[in-house]
Amino acid sequence: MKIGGRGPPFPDADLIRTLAALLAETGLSEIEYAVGDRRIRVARVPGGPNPGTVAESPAPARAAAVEHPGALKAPMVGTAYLAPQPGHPPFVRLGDSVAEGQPLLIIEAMKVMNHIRAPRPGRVTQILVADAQPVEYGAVLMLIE
Amino acid sequence: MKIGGRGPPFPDADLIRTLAALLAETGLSEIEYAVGDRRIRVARVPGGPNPGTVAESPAPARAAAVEHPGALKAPMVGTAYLAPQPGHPPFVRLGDSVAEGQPLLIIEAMKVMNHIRAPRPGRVTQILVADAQPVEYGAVLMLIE
Amino acid sequence: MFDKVLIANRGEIALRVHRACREMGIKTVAVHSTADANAMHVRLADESVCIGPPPARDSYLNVAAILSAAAITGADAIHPGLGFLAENADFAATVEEHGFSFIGPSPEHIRLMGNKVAAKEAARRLGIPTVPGSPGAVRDLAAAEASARAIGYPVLIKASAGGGGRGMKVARNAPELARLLPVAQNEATSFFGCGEVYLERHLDRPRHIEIQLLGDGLGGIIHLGERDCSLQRSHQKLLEETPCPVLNCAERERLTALAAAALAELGYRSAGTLEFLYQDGEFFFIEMNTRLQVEHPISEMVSGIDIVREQLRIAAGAPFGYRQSDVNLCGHAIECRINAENPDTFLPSPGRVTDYHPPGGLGVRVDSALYDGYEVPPYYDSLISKLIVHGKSRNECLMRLRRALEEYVIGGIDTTIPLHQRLAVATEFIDGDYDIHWLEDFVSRPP
Amino acid sequence: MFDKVLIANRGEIALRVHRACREMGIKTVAVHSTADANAMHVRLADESVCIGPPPARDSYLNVAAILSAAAITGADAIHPGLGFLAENADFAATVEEHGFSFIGPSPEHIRLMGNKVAAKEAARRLGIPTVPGSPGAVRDLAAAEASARAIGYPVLIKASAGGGGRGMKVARNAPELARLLPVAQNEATSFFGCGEVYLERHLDRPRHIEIQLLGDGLGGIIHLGERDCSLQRSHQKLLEETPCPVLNCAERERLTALAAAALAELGYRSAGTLEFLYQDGEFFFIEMNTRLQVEHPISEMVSGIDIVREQLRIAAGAPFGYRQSDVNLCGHAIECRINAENPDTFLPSPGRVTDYHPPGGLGVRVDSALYDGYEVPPYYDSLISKLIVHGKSRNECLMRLRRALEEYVIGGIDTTIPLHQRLAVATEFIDGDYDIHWLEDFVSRPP
Repeated sequence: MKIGGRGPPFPDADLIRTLAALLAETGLSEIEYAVGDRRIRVARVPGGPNPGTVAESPAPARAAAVEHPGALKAPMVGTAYLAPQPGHPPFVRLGDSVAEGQPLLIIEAMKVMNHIRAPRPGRVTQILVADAQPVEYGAVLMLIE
Repeated sequence: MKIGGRGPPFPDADLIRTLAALLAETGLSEIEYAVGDRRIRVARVPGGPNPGTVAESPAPARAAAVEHPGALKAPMVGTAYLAPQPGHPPFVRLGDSVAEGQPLLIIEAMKVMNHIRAPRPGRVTQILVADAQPVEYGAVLMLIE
Repeated sequence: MFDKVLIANRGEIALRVHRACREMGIKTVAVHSTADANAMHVRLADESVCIGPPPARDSYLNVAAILSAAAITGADAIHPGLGFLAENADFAATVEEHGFSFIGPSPEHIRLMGNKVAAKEAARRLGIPTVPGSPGAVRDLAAAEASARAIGYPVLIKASAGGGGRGMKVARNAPELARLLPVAQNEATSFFGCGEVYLERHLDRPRHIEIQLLGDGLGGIIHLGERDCSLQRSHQKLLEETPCPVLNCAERERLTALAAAALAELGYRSAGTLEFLYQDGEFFFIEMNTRLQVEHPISEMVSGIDIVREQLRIAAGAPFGYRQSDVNLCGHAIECRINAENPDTFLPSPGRVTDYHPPGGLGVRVDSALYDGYEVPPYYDSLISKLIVHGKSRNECLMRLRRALEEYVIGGIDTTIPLHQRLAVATEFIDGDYDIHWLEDFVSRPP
Repeated sequence: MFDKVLIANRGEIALRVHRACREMGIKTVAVHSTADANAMHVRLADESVCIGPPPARDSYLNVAAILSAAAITGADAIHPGLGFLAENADFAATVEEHGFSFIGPSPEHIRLMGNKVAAKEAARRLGIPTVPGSPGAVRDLAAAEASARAIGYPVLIKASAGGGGRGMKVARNAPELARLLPVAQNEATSFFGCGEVYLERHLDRPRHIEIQLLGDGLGGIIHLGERDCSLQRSHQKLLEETPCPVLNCAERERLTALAAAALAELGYRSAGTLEFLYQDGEFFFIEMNTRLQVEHPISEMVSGIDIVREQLRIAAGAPFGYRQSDVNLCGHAIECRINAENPDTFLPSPGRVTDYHPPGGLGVRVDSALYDGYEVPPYYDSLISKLIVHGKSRNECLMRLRRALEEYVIGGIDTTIPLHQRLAVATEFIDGDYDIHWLEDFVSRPP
């Protein structure tokens, strides 16, 4: 997806967090990301602090995530919300264990709030979407392992 | 070269002889050759009479000839003549031994008859041009080995 | 003018709309199915959103997904392209209800012309001739004969409950009508369980001629002349040309004036096309397309008017910047629809394009979303390129067409290029001597 | 009309001539060096003949080889393209002596215009203004002042024996002339060993404007308006447009009428161009090109006239099929010369083209012999493509240009596309506010 439309003010802390998590996951040293006239670059020097898991393989994260058996994909186009209300705590956090059917996030489409639920029990090992961000069909939202 | 211009009456016996020689040389069973609206196909059934040498390699003959150390190439565009006068015997025949400087053929360009001579002594192992046929720059005329 | 337009389509027409937007400084949003993630319109658009899986009903026909994509990207208008949702009145209405501009006609006009019966009634009301027929069923020979006299021979006897051509009979005069009426009634009874028949004028060798129109929605109408789209196979147009090679000036003026007056009366907005059958100097309305058409480029080539730009301008409320008298139709234009199909069997040929080299030079336009390495997906229609050529005369145009077809390279898949090459040298085509049945016969001849 | 034309050139112009022949039903013979065996014009021509090794002097400039190729293929005419032998009067004469038609002007006219001094004299005789100057050397201040008054200030003081700009001084008025004349004379003495100087009108910010003409060789002349070719770098045109964005109608009419009258007087045959410097409402003839020009397509786009077709028709003795009053110049056209060069350093970039995708759609024309996998040889000039766009207005044309440049993909080698992209959004260019020096300054600015 390349979306350059209205979004939260830039720079977006959640986006940076997502990119930081991707850096860790993939073992990359740098990610540069541009949307329209917005551009963000995150980097981590080799040997620096790495709060995430050490990547087993340096393959592209998104592509890997799409193939991942635990990938939770967006069933529709819309805007993702990680919390039930603005200002409330999120439905789930990284590392949480979730039960089948537990709400994980909301996708708003056509003014309707669609609750996206866990298809099976597991642990949230990646959150690949930021709050209040647009998502397209098939985008990987989280990994539940 | 693809030349479809005025030439000797079609079908051209010399062209057929040249193609027959190429068939033999290359071990092909068939050559089809089209220039403009003129088309010629020569074929020889496997095991049929083969007056030429048996090809050591079935690689494309022209390409091979261009690389051949004994290749005599046309130094100019023009019309090749294998005999000094129409009706006369040719300068050389297949298998002839030739001395350095011996005339091998004529290329007529701009009304001038240019004698093409043997660059070194050797034996004429291939004649790749037919009498009164146009030749372009760099075309392989004969092999002298 | 709009800031950002969402293009609710795919393929060459999505690229066509993108180009028009780009040339007006409008940002574009491409929406696409997962099968089209690498499509040209997606690559060139400012933004893109995947809206669903390959089946069109879940992506390109998915109204909720398209409107969500428009919302999340902040688009202010939606261009439907052609096909898919372009003639869906409910979609047009929903787009407007959600606060986006719909780049096309009003939902009412789409709905009116979407109903064939209502469209014909509207046409008659607006003074446009339709194929003459009996007002209802003809009960007996006397009624049939009276009706046939009014309609004019030859007449077609059709079963009221019929369809698919079954039970139809052609009567060329009164004795034939007398002989065939009971036969048709009997066949109607045995095929459809009802012997009721009606009459219609029979056109045995009509041409398909259509008028390209633009309306500003305020009664202003511009026409861009006619297109001859008679070269059809299985009701699919294969090659179109403008002007029609057999229409004379008086016929052209009469038809275009009639069409323009009718749309002015309707207060029609955006691009639209009135389609007619033409035979023996008479025109009969068949339907109206309330959208951009595949063959719109040939009208652009002769008029110099960018139809998609006009659609965008009209949707944004801008008035025409010119009058009918400023429109000069110059020269001749032909479009070849190049499909990913076997040119002999017409079997679809999706797959990877291994070589791609479009023709160039003077008077040649290519509208195509193909590129070297592109994978033609098997899910959508087979149109992959439109080759459009323009010349000062029909002969120059034909010569240029042959030259351009000779240069066009599309490797890896079958295309209809070889068929167009045969067509471009066919005597009847060169002479303009063809009707809507001719191509079916031509393609069945041995190559 | 000719049966078979030999095209004595290479690259895009050989393809251009091939296309015109093809569209007239004329067979083509491509000649090529060994380096161009896989070139597009060779692949598309009906016949091809290798005429020599890569160096142009042994192949494309090899008159004997070209005439032999014409003889062995039975061609009846030779089109020289542009560059190489196109303005070689001896070649034109030899072609005709050997019984072929030369598709171009008479050898006499090529010879006349090939001599700069004779050309200017001819122009003056034909009533065309040239840059005014002193009739000869000016010996002293009194003579210089008299001459300067006649010429008009500012004047350029130039060394008679000079060259390369050395020893030139600009005097804006009489006191400056009095001060600078002895300085210039002294410098002339020290640089060139001779103190003799002469005066010429100084043009500090001229535009390069040229008129495209066609003559039938019988006194009939058609002009296709002007082209502004001021965007030059190292005397190489980079982008041309028509009409010139600053010329007014009266100036245009005056200049085109003057040019057409002069060529009518000469009895000129074929395509030709009169080049002028333009400043402050005045035109000064600089030279005439007696051949097709690289930038001819923009005149074709606005006039609808195929200049190469006209050359072929004229060479075959056909009269014009129209009059000047039938020529309507519509809209605006721009050509970008795309060179295989680094867009910053202008270093040549020969090599293999790994991706090739030209832009398409309405109003876009590409004249290029490139294809995916083509190897740009290092032996010839670096022009690999001409992108030509046409629009109803200059603004539409500029928007379309940006859109087309954005779509154009040429991979594997450096090209000037990025420079054209910068140019297409440069304020001075958009405003039409440029002269022949502007581009040099623009390219030296940091990108």
